[in-house]
Amino acid sequence: MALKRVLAGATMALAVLAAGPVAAQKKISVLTWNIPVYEEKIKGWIADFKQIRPDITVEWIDKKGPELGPFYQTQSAAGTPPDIVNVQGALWLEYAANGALLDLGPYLAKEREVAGRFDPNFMKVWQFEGKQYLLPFYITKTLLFYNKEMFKEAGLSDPPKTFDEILSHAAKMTKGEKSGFLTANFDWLYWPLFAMNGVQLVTPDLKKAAFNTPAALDTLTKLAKATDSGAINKIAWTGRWVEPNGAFAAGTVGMLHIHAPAFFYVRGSGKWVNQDTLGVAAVPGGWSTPNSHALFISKASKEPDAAWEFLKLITSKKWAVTFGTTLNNLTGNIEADKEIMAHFKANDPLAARVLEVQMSNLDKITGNWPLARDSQVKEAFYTEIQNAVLGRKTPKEALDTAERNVNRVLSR
Amino acid sequence: MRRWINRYSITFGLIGLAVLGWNLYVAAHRDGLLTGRVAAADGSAIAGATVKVRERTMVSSEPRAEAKTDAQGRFRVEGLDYHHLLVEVEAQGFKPLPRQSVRLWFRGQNRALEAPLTMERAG
Amino acid sequence: MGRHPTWPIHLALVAVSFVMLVPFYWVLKTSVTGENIFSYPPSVVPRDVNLFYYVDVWYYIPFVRFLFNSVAVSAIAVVSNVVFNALAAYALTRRFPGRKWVILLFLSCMMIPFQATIIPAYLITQKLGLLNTHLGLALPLCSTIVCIFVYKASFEAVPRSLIDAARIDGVPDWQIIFRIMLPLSKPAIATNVILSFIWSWNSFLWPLIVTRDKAMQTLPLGLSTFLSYLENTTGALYAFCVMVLVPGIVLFLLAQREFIQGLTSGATKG
Amino acid sequence: MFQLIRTKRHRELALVALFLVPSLAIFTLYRIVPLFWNLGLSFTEWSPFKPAKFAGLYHYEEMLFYDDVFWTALWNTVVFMASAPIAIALALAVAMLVNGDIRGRNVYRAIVFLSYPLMTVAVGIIWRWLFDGKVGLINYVLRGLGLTEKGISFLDSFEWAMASVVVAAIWQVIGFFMIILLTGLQSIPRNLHEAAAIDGAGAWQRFRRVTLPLLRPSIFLCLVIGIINSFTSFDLIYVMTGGGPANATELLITYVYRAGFVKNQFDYAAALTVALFVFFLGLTWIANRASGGDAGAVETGE
Repeated sequence: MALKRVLAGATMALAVLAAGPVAAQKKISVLTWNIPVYEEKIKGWIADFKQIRPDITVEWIDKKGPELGPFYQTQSAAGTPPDIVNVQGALWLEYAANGALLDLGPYLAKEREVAGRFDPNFMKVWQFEGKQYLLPFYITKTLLFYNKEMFKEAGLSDPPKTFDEILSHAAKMTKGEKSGFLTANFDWLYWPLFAMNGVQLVTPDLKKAAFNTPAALDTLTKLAKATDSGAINKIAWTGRWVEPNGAFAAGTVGMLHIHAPAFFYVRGSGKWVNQDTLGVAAVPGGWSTPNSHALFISKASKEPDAAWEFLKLITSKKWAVTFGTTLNNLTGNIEADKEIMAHFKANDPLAARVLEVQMSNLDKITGNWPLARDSQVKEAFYTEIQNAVLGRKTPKEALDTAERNVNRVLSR
Repeated sequence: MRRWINRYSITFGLIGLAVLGWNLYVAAHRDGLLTGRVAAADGSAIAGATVKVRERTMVSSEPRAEAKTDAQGRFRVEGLDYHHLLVEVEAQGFKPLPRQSVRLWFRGQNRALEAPLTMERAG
Repeated sequence: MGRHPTWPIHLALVAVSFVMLVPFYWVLKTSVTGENIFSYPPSVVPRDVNLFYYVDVWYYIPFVRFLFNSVAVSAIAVVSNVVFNALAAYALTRRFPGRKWVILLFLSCMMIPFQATIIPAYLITQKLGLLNTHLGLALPLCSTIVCIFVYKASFEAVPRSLIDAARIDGVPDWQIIFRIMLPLSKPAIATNVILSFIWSWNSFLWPLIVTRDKAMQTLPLGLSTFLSYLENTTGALYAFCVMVLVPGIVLFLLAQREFIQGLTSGATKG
Repeated sequence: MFQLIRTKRHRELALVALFLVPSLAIFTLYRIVPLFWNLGLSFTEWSPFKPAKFAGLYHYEEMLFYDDVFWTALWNTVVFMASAPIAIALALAVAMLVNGDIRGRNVYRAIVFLSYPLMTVAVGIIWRWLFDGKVGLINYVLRGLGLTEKGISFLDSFEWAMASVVVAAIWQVIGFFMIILLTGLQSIPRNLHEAAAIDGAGAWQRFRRVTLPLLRPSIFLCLVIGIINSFTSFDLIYVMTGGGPANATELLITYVYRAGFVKNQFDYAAALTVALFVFFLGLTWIANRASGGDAGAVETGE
């Protein structure tokens, strides 16, 4: 009798089985990176696009960071990649190196007005082997947040000017549960700590590792010592996003080296955060790693021209301003960014300060080498750095192993 | 007949009834109506105050409606198809009222705010 | 057994129950208070209780649609499991050349973790045109090797005389399975139903890859909406957990007697 | 006559084959073909965007000599599977308790089993917070008892991370193991116990000489489910620690996912899958050999 009931239930379920996707007429699909909250405005995109190309239906898909990569990989393997994709950091490099992305050069050449919209410093970030593959969607790069109260308690006033000052400031603020310094560690966000000591990751021709130098050894030894003494909170090297931001929001960490979107998370869950308690500054030497979001068109797209129209619409001044003011980010669209800065100066001075620091030192952008195997180099390098700072290997041993592994990836 | 009365049919029957009853209640009370009164600390009505209603979504909030209070300080807003509202009040000579959160059981539930929104006089 | 005092047993069992129930209480408490996970010390008694996080979950994700998808996928998986495993197990009790190789094949398949074969499995589903459908979601889970051998063990326990008598009366093979064999191995069915339901109800990575639009997603995928780092959604996250746990628990409490009785009325003999 | 027997024999063979077709088809499609696909892939350099290029043993060389995360993951997988016997022992203890004729035993049995029908992802979230370094309940209790003054952040420490994930996995599977073992216990005929008692065998001898041998099939079934569970605990680790801190809870299965999808290396992930398959195949062969060939419910003999 149990069997009969189960069978009855299942046949009902089978009957109501949704049929496979019916062959829709012309269609383009847009894949965005974890902005479900922006749904209303995205409906605005689609409505505006209806006027330009009524024959095209637009499918919007949103995936979280860790799920977007797998989703795009499997869809590409099946030959049905989404037409327009929003990616973060250097994920696009592998796709470009493997020829999965449409070269936007010809489109930009044809429409100078569109090419002129964007800040050249940021456009450079998305070029590979001389071709422009992406347009900026919203731009972020790393900077230094600091807890002014903890600074006062430790008798400090202005942010550190040199690498050693970062560590000495951090040491002064470390006691009990409190620690002095935290950095994000994914997508090369920690690299400015090495760049300010004159360390180069690879040779200019991107063929060989160039970081195994006395300067790098000195930096790594100091970082390891500071982590061991507790001045650098261990979460800096093991956490990803929620952990470092959570710790800084809890008010127990002196300085946080991360990219700008963290500000809105920290303010959201950190009751202590306001204009006089949260300091914002550039890292010593003004170095910063971009972790911007950009948009590309898949080469396997069946409607490249329609996709380009949609891309132009998203990055237009009107929608760029809407995006910037709604999700509190700058967009790389020069005109729009001016308006967004004005908006924040009027309504949210602290956010304006964050965005201002972010727009400074655009010539000191680092940590974004056009490496065809960026994620493998990143893994090979960071795994060893992590071993060193957590005291599981000596800095020398870690750097030698890292050099061996990175060279193996680069020579492939 | 007895064979069909067992734990399964009773449980799922009750669930079905509860759902039906709930939907009936919802259908009867869903004009998105919000009414209330704005008063000063001493209880006297504040006329002409602007009441702004925002919808609180998972991550942010969007302005949705506005209304003015009448002579008796009462306001009435309709067509609010949301389940979490934020109410702000501004009036001449009074400190602006910080956002009050109004939680509803379903979208568009009619709600009359019992306690008057009391505002302090500007300094 | 009465001679021994029973209070030590009760004490031990109460301790075990406490360890098992505390996490449930913790989830329930947080789903009604939505405590910020950074507040310390965690209050044991819930403060300012409100049920509105459940309302939030209802509107932030299409809960009924996700529940329906999960139930449909699990139903297909459970039914096909019971039928296919019984057929395969019955075949394995018969003598035929190459029987040993088929068993070895099944055993080695058990060693291939499904998560490791995602890309080829996805390509195959795509060629079958089953992407984004309930059948596509359920197909890889439609047969479980452990259950085939559980059936085989209980089929072999059925007295041969019964089968021979049926065969002499000219009863066709498939009727032998469904009329004689299966009714006698209720425990195998119960184990099979539990395992296939839980493994299909819980699957997270496969639906993540196969479903393309939100309307086809299953319950576990709804979870990722609440793991957003933009805002502190702890209350909604735990309310979602409670809403996801309840169907499984209600089903178990309702069918508990069948599950346990089915399992105990004839153990999986060697 | 001969004609009749041959057709009857053929008809039966055809029927047997027909019965095997559905299950075999599913396993071929979703296990065997993908395995060989991975085997082929592991010798090439492949990406979803362009045709593959032969790469010989490059991936295996990288796995064995250059990639120490592989060895950490292998070791972690062995450690995680070693938790299955612990879970079985605990489940057996609870099953023995519940098996006694005491009042309310059905309630106890239901409570312990409640954890199994849960969604692994939900279990992961619950335990991720219970183990939280600052606000978790476990730390709250430890501080209450004065065992530590500063909370231990379990999921961030190298010593405790794996242990915490194992505790969560055991918490989820103990209910189901208890049920299987309970069925084994209740199928042991009463008279065997009485006979042993009459011979003056104490509780411990009775357990070792009567209960344990007869429970072997149930225990082996739990072991098999335990090993398979170490595959499905992908979700638990994905939600609880994401393989962190620094690969301390990286299992082979989560490392395959990370290599394929996070590091964009499907060819390397394919090589890892082959290694995973060979490792488990070897393990089963040893387990089969160790348990004297008749592997309990999973028989291969005639």
